[in-house]
Amino acid sequence: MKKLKLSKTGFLLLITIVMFAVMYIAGMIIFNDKGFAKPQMFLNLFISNAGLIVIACGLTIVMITGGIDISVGSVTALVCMSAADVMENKGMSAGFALCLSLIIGLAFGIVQGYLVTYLKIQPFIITLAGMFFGRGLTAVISTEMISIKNKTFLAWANEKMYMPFGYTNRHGVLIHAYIYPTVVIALVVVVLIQIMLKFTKFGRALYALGGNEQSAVMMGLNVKSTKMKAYVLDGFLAGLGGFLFCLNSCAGFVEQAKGLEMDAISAAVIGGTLLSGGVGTVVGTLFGVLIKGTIQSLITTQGTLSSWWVRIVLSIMLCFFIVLQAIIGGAGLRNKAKEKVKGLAKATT
Amino acid sequence: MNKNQSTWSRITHAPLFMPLVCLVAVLLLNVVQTPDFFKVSINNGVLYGYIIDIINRGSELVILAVGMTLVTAASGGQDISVGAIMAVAASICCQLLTGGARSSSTLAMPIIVAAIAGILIAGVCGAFNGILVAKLNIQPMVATLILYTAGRGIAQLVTKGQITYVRARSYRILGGYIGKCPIPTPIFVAIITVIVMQLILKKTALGLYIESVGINGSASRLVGLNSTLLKFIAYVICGLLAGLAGIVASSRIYSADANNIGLNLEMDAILAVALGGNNLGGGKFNMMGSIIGAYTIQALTTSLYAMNVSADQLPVYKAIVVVIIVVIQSPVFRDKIAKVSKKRKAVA
Amino acid sequence: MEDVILQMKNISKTFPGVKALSDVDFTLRKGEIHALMGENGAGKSTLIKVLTGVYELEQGSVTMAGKNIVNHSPEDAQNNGISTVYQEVNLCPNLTVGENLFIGREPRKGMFIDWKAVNKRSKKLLDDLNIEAQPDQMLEDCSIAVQQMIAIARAVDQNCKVLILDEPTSSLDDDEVEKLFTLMRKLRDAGVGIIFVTHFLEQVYAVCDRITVLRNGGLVGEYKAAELPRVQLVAKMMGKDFDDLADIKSGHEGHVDPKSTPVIEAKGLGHRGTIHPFDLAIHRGEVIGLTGLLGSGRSEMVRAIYGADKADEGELYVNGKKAKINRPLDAMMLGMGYLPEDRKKDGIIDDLSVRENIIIALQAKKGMFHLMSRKDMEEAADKYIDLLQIKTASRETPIKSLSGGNQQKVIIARWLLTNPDYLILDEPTRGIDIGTKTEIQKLVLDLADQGKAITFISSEIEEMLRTCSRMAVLRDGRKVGELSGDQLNQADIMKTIAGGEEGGSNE
Amino acid sequence: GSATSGGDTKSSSKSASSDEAKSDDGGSGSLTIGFSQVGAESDWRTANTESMKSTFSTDNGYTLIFDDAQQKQENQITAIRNFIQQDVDYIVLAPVTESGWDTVLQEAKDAGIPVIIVDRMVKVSDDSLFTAWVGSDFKAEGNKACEWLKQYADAKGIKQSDINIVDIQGTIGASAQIGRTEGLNEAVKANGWNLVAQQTGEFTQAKGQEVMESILKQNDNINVVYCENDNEAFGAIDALEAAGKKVGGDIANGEVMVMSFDSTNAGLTDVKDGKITLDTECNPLHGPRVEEIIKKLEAGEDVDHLQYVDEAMFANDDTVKSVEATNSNNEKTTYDVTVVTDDVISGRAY
Ligand SMILES: Nc1ncnc2c1ncn2[C@@H]1O[C@H](COP(=O)(O)OP(=O)(O)OP(=O)(O)O)[C@@H](O)[C@H]1O
Ligand SMILES: Nc1ncnc2c1ncn2[C@@H]1O[C@H](COP(=O)(O)OP(=O)(O)OP(=O)(O)O)[C@@H](O)[C@H]1O
Ligand SMILES: [Mg+2]
Ligand SMILES: [Mg+2]
Repeated sequence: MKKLKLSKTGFLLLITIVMFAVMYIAGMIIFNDKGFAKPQMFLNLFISNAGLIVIACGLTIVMITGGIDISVGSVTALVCMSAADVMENKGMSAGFALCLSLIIGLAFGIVQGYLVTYLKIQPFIITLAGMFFGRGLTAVISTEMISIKNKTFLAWANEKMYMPFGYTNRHGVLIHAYIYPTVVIALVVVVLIQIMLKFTKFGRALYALGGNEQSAVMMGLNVKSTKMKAYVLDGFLAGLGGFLFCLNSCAGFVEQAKGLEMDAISAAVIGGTLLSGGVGTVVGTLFGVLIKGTIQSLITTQGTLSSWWVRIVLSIMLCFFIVLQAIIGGAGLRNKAKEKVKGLAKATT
Repeated sequence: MNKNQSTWSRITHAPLFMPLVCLVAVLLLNVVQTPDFFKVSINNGVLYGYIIDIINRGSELVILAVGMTLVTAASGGQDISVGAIMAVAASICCQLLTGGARSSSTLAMPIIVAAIAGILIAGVCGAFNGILVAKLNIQPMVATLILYTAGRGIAQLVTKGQITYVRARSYRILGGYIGKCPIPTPIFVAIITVIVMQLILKKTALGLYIESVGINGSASRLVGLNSTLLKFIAYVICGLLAGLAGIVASSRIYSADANNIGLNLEMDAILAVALGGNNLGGGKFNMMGSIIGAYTIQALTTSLYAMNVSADQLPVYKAIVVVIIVVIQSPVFRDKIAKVSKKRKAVA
Repeated sequence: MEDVILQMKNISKTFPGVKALSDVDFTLRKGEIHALMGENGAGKSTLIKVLTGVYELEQGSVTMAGKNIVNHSPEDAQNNGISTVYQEVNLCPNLTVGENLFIGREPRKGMFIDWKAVNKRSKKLLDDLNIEAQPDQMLEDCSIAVQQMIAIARAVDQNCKVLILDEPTSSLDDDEVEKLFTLMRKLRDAGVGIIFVTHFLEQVYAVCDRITVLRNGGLVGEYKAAELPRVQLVAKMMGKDFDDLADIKSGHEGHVDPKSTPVIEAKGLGHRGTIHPFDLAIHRGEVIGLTGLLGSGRSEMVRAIYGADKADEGELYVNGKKAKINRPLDAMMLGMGYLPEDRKKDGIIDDLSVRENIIIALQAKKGMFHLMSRKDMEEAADKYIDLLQIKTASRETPIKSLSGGNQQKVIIARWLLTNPDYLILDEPTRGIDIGTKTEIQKLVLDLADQGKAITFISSEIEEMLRTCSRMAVLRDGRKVGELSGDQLNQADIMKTIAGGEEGGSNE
Repeated sequence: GSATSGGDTKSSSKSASSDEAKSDDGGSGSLTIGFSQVGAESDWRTANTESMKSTFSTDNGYTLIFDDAQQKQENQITAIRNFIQQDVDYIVLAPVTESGWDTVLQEAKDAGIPVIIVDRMVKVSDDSLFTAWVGSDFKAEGNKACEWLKQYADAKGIKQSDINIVDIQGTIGASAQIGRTEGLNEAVKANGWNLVAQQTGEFTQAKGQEVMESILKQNDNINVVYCENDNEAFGAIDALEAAGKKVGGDIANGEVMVMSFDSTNAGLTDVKDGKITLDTECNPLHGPRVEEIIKKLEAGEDVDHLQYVDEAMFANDDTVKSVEATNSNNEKTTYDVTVVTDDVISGRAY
């Protein structure tokens, strides 16, 4: 009789998934007449958040090491602006823009990673500087909006991939649901990173480092190179995520993706990643993003709140989630520990 | 000779040395660009000059940095809602003063009452953060993210989405001048805040308690400290101070602009704490360091304006200077430099 | 003739304000167990850390198998065939036991970790060493002793030429120590060189072939264990002759009046999940010992009394008055003091100075608004640094840069300063050198003479026998008996611990 | 391959069907409007939201689905997708940004939902992606104000080359900033004014004041301050007064003239007090205009693709009675200048 055993990570992940399911189903019931139950509504969650998913995955990796990166929003803006600029003003191809985006991300990752890892500067401050830098540089490239008209790029952005399902309208015609390629990329990233975290030495080293850095050093792990790689990977994903973001918005401008870092951080946290490090999964982060997206979507569907109430309700729901998770997570883990001790006492008598 | 060296090294290793050097460096940079940067004159009966601007405009940041330092020390995390809380306090205060109207030139109640009400509500916001962090053990940045998003919404709710103007002269005192005094009032507010805080830290055990809780909560509990309560207190103080800063900021523009009061100031406040040589992971703290950090940031902003750097590109320079400062302050970097110079000496 | 595998020459190491090592030589031969001995702060751990690259090698040289090597990190050391168990347990609490055993060297299938193999090999390793833990259990759910065993298991499982054990036995019980020794002998016979640090002299003589003694960061000498009598070893460590532990208890007998109101009396006190309801009475002038196997709930019992884990059933009387203890501060106000078992986690406040660590409990008792004057603090700190001979560069040194044993002394000083009526000492002598250990035992008896009540927990039965006037025995979270007077001997205690009818009576 | 083409035919059939659906709805009376608003970042915006809400109220026979995007373009894209799933009859979009709308507007078009843009313009590859646009002509606002200044100087006998003007810009990149700055820059060139400094005040009072303070420390000859909204003007006035300058229209006698845009209630109060000399209106009341368009569309009539709202000019005195300026369509129009009275102020709700 083997009982299902859940680690802290697994337990927090389970809470997140259950909470997401409960909320989404409740939405489907309440707003059924407003189209909330349509499959496309669900897919839209992914379409709108593909970039955020990738960015939040990168952030999850550094958060697992106990670090943080608040520059991702600015990196996204910089990526969008540079991509738009090279395609529209410099006549470069979409492929070049993609490479440039990844290089920008990598550059941020490498510099920030170096400063955090080898000069031991606090990640919050370095990435805060990165945030200023990225945003400022975006303004240096152009203070005016650049919209992207590059044919290849727009083709990438608008390539619909139809699903075999959909909803039947009142004339009995099946309207196929669809997604964009960005969604596929985002999901592939989630799967790859999850595999990396669970099944590679590097992945496990990230957790060890987040659990107790000093111990990780003493256990003979190469903490510096692991940390450095984490930031570089995070930067790379910020670049890629920024490009996906750009495919959704098809424009570059200074104010773009402002506050995206907070969205990414809260998604990761809702998904069960601890800011203190050592705990977290990217699957959880994916659900964190979906939960935030669903909250947004519920508010939009409801559609009668005034501007300030939107903010307030949004935060009330966020608060509800965070507190619920803290209570369930905290209490659940405590109970588990108690049970374990009890079980042990029984086993020994 | 040897003794000289040791005094020198004692000075250079003092906790405030590096932050001070950085502040001085930022200020000196200006002299090259703007020769009369340090000129202070009496203009129109009040002190006038860049330096005065820095000290004056830095007041809110200093007040916030004081609170942020405590929160950081106690909980090892930062309160990112202070900017939004400033807006809440300002809105409450101005709405009370106009008696709910959008604009008014007569006061519906004494300023002191409205200001205290605003500050108290800010304290309540701080208490909310405190409960989440201290009682429910939610990580500070996430816990305060809630008010970070909700705060300006609440402020707008209070002001019904519009800027509330208090068109009475007396409301401008806090952000302007008292009578014929040539020194701007915000400077006094900041100084008084700092003095009160220093007194509290000198005369009570709060500082020691907070450091202890921030370093090792479990051990602190066993020596009889109530770490929940202490973290909570830190957040409440931070909230109250954010409220005070909000009132000052609002008085400067004699109105409550829910969208813009204290916008992005939370990041500057955190930066101030870090530039002051404090560990953002909590534990030991140095209040004066944070204050110097706050003035450094304001000096940087003001100087960049003086150098005609356009505001949207300003972050680039700010980032570069911040990175230089933190790198210079980083012990690892200093060790490396020390080693290199030692080697040089050995070769010579 | 002698197969030297590791040689350190002229090793020096300075920390700000302290010269931790000066010109130390150390030689390790193939297939020997080599004890590294010295008082607290002598530099044993530092020497080890310099060797394994935790600290940078400032001066001196390290040769392994004739080759000069420099380890820049523990990783390098491992690659050079040195595996280490450090003094403070260094594992990751957020990972499973299995992962902690194999992290950094996980068995793989192609690119990916083979989790099945990890679990299987962990299971085998744990079974071989009789460690009571499951591979998929989280490390943070294990007791310190189990964690220490896991750290050892991790180290010995790596195919190493040199194995370093820095006080691995400090939280182990006799059985586990014996297991460890068997293992060490096996490795020695396989040709591994082992460096072993401990403060237990018996253990040194039980397994070691050679002894190197350090004092104050300097080398005293290297000796064959068989040729160095105990007394001389102690003398070399301390730099002076040492009147053997003998009978410190004499002259301290009999101030206890069993009929007086007990200072502390627990009635049916219990904490669900950790300790079953128990009765316990402690009188003034009495030293009561708690004994039992590892994990039998000794710590839990005192934690329930002190309010560290709020008791959820039963009552506690202090001086005959019913007390409500919701949190440690309540207990402190009633005159209790508690030295916790896990120094790193529950004891030291690591960035604070020695001074602040000493006064913090008293200051907490006085309350926030009655800040002690700087002069009072300094006087108090100086008094105890002197009294307990705490080795520290200055009273303003952060406690984290003190050696393990000296940290422990600071924590003891913290509680002595509050002048408690009832003092709980949970493993106060863990990691403390033999000289100081005796000092502490004397201190405990002195305190009892002054009319204080004391609860003393230690894994060393002899130590308990020397200090306690009465002992309570625990098994599986239950108090199963109390022994006093003539019953206080090894045999009776063992019998009660093991269970069985003829043990001590259950009150 | 096949799935894509199959989907294409189906989505086109969907657009046909929802056209039918709309005529069905038309019979039952209530129209559903999805309105995606930028946020509530200014008084102007709040007034704009209010105008829409009161126009498309339930009493008037509409269901309004309001979404606040909190200044984020990505939120607006999401909201529009949401509206499409809700099968709204019309989508009204007040875009956060000008670009980046191709994809989602195409989706709306595929679903057969007409889109009306308000306030800022959108730049799309195909103009048929939206049905109509209603908003302000920011460039014309700038042109008008500058033309007024030119005539004012002439009337007061001030040489154009003696005008030392400071531009406190709006948030860089905002349409209003771009149009108003452009208008000024052209006039500076054309009239030979001396542009002393140009720095953004981010549309706020505090920043306006800070920037003005800094500019005043370096320049002593300023006689006109061109603020790109009212809030900046308030800040600039404070900074000027603190520096001992007198604010007003009498440039020849050392006063510093403040010009502004928006004409909010607070702004007009300052115009009347003479602190702001000219305030060019930026009209937020788009609701009625949008309703007009929707009614026409429901009746099957054609509508103009671009529709500018009427915007007045308010001055402290009647030195200049009217100005002639070109708008973005390159048409010359004459605008009257209104002198602010208490009646004007009390008639201003926002
Ligand atoms: N990181 C550090 N910073 C400053 N001083 C240190 C540091 N680590 C150790 N020391 C000092 O070096 C000396 C030697 O310490 P070490 O830990 O090697 O002693 P030890 O022999 O292992 O003692 P114990 O038996 O108590 O563990 C002590 O005086 C200690 O205060
Ligand atoms: N192998 C184990 N795995 C999990 N939990 C254990 C294990 N051994 C003990 N425990 C539990 O951990 C708790 C703490 O035990 P602890 O070791 O502190 O008890 P103790 O009697 O104070 O022993 P000691 O102080 O010598 O370590 C006990 O409640 C026990 O049930
Ligand atoms: Mg040691
Ligand atoms: Mg114990």
